[in-house]
Amino acid sequence: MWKWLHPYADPERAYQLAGKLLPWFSILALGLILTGTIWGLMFAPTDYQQGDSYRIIFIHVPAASMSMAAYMGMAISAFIGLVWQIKAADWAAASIAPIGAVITFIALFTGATWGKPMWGTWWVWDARLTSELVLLFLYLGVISLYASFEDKVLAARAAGILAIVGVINIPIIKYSVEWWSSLHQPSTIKITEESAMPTEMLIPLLINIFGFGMMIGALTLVRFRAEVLARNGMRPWVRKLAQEQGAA
Amino acid sequence: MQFESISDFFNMGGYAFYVWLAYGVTFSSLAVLVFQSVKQKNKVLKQIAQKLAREERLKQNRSNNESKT
Amino acid sequence: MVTATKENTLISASSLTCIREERILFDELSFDIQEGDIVQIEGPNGAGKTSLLRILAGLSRPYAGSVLYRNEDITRARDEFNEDLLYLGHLPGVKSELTAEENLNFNLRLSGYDDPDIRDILAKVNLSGFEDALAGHLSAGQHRRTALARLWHTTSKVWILDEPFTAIDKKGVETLEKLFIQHADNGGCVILTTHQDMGVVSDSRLKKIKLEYNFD
Amino acid sequence: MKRGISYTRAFMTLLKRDLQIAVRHRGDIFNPLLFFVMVVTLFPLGIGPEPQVLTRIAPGIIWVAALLASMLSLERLFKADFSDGALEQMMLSPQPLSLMVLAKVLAHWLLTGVPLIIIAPLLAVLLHLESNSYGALIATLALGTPVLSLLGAIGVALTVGLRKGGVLLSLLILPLYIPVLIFATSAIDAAGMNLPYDGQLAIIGAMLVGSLTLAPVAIGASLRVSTN
Repeated sequence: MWKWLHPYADPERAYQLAGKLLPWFSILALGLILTGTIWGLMFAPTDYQQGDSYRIIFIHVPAASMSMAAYMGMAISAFIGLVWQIKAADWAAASIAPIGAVITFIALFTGATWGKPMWGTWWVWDARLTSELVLLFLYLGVISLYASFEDKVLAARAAGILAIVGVINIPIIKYSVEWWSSLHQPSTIKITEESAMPTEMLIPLLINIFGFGMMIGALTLVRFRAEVLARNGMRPWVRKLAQEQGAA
Repeated sequence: MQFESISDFFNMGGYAFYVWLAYGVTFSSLAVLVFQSVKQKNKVLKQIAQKLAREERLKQNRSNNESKT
Repeated sequence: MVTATKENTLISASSLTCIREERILFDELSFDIQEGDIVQIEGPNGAGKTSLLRILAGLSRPYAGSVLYRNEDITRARDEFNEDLLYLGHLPGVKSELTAEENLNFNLRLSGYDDPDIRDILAKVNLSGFEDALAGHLSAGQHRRTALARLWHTTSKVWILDEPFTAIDKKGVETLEKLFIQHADNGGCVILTTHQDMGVVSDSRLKKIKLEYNFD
Repeated sequence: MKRGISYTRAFMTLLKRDLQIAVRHRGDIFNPLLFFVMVVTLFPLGIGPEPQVLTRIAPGIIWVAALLASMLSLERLFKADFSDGALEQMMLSPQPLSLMVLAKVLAHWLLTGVPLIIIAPLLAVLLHLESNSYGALIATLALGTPVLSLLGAIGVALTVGLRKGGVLLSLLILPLYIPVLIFATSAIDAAGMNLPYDGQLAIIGAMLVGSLTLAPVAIGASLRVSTN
């Protein structure tokens, strides 16, 4: 019986739960990113090879790692939505997609601005940048497919299938791009920060990675709440809310 | 503090343009995203309120017509 | 009339909800269809008649609720249900590049019938002499009858027909109605929508499900 | 009334029907092929006729053109069946949808992929492809184009119900084509340098097996969404 009740009871509860979680995520995100960024920009030591240009790392690496994680999150939500037909999971997936796309764009852009002083050129067909670019295409595909369907229940299912197909392909694409770039550029300057990074640099980096994660969480909650309202416009509780807040 | 002075800090060891460009674009695109996401909810509520008002008028129209005939 | 029991219930819909573009077409709709039933879905345009038929056939997924065929969810026992289902929608699924004969042959073979006597079946829908004509060259009524011909050669119990009488003349409608009664009497069921009045199927025989137009 | 459900017979019936329709609609076979030839011809005109340059980029050109030709021809894979209702009947037939879909993709590949493989060596001559590379070219096309058809069909199935499918389709499926492109061109390059390329071929083969098993399920699920 609860299976049929589920879709009726759930959206309102999910909406309220998201509202309760939101302040925590926002405060954590703001605090962590502020700390990590100020620490990274002002207090972390200068890199002996790359000088101060390396400070871009404190946003590039968090953005790059979170762009992949956000895609995973989106695909998992989409999978849950498709298999167990939980609408809230569909809405969550739809909320993550634009955030992930922006984060991926940031990873690409900061990669380019870092590449210019290091490699002397804005764009290098480096394995990481190339897979980031492909990831951006995958995000844009999901977003525009979702936007193309009038009926958002179908849109979520279509975009969900695409997200899952993408997630199966990401490792293959990543592997093939890495293999390809090693084939064509055997002597590329590798970004070697991960292996031999002093703790003073590592800590603000980790703080920012967590901060970006929290920020994605907070933004997902915000967009999720809007998505819940948009998809449940026929429910009485949403109409009440609309009459109270939307009439103005 | 890693830098001697404020102007040193802004200079970023000669990489000012790249570092500040990266940070600037990052935080401005995030700001746009945050702003747009927060706005979205109000937009949705407004749309629903408009739709409700439209339906209300439609119903009224109908009942008016029925009472005439 | 057959009395409703668990054994002769073919289709049961339980709390079906259909939402299209944020509009509720129907909510918490439940009904049972037994062997021997001829059911007409009624309602104004946009009330969700076609949506309901497509949900019953398993082509669309309802927003909530489920459709059972002999007490099994049709999404779970899809192949078994499909074997016992004959659905004809607005679009008849007749390829205009193929002849009437090829079309019927393909459709029957896809449903698992070996070596059907195509000419014989086409004769029953008055298409003798048009066997070799490309479906693209047939008239609207002949086109429709090419699709309907399958009704004369099937073991499926559940017929779901969306506007089967479109482009069919009066006599053709009568023949179809007689076929429906015969099918129902043999333990099948027919679920259909139509804008035309039926003459042969009497009102007492016909069950009706009414859908209203909802504003929200 | 004799009735028996046989997967092989349903598969063959659908395959035969699709081939029959295509034969009556010959343009559908030749247009993608013509497109393939045109794109390949344009490159020397844009880049210049130096044989060394063309030799260097020939594998890439042929494969990118094959990618685009495959995508263009795929666009109509489900279109006709969708708009005349035949797709619904396929979904309601008592055979698994993934099997039906596989038959359609196979028919499509036979009609567009195979002619492409046959004509590719001719175009390779125009582009001065390394003489050692011909075997690799045909082998990669033979293994790779079915992968393109299978992956592309997912995108086509997702967009078949949409009015503005074309541009969206390329955004959806071209990223998925990247691994095939990378390994196929590198195999041809390796063959040109007299290096072994069976590693790359094995990877493309693995992708073929993978997409043969997984893609039909995804295509079927996508079609169910599109016809909803």
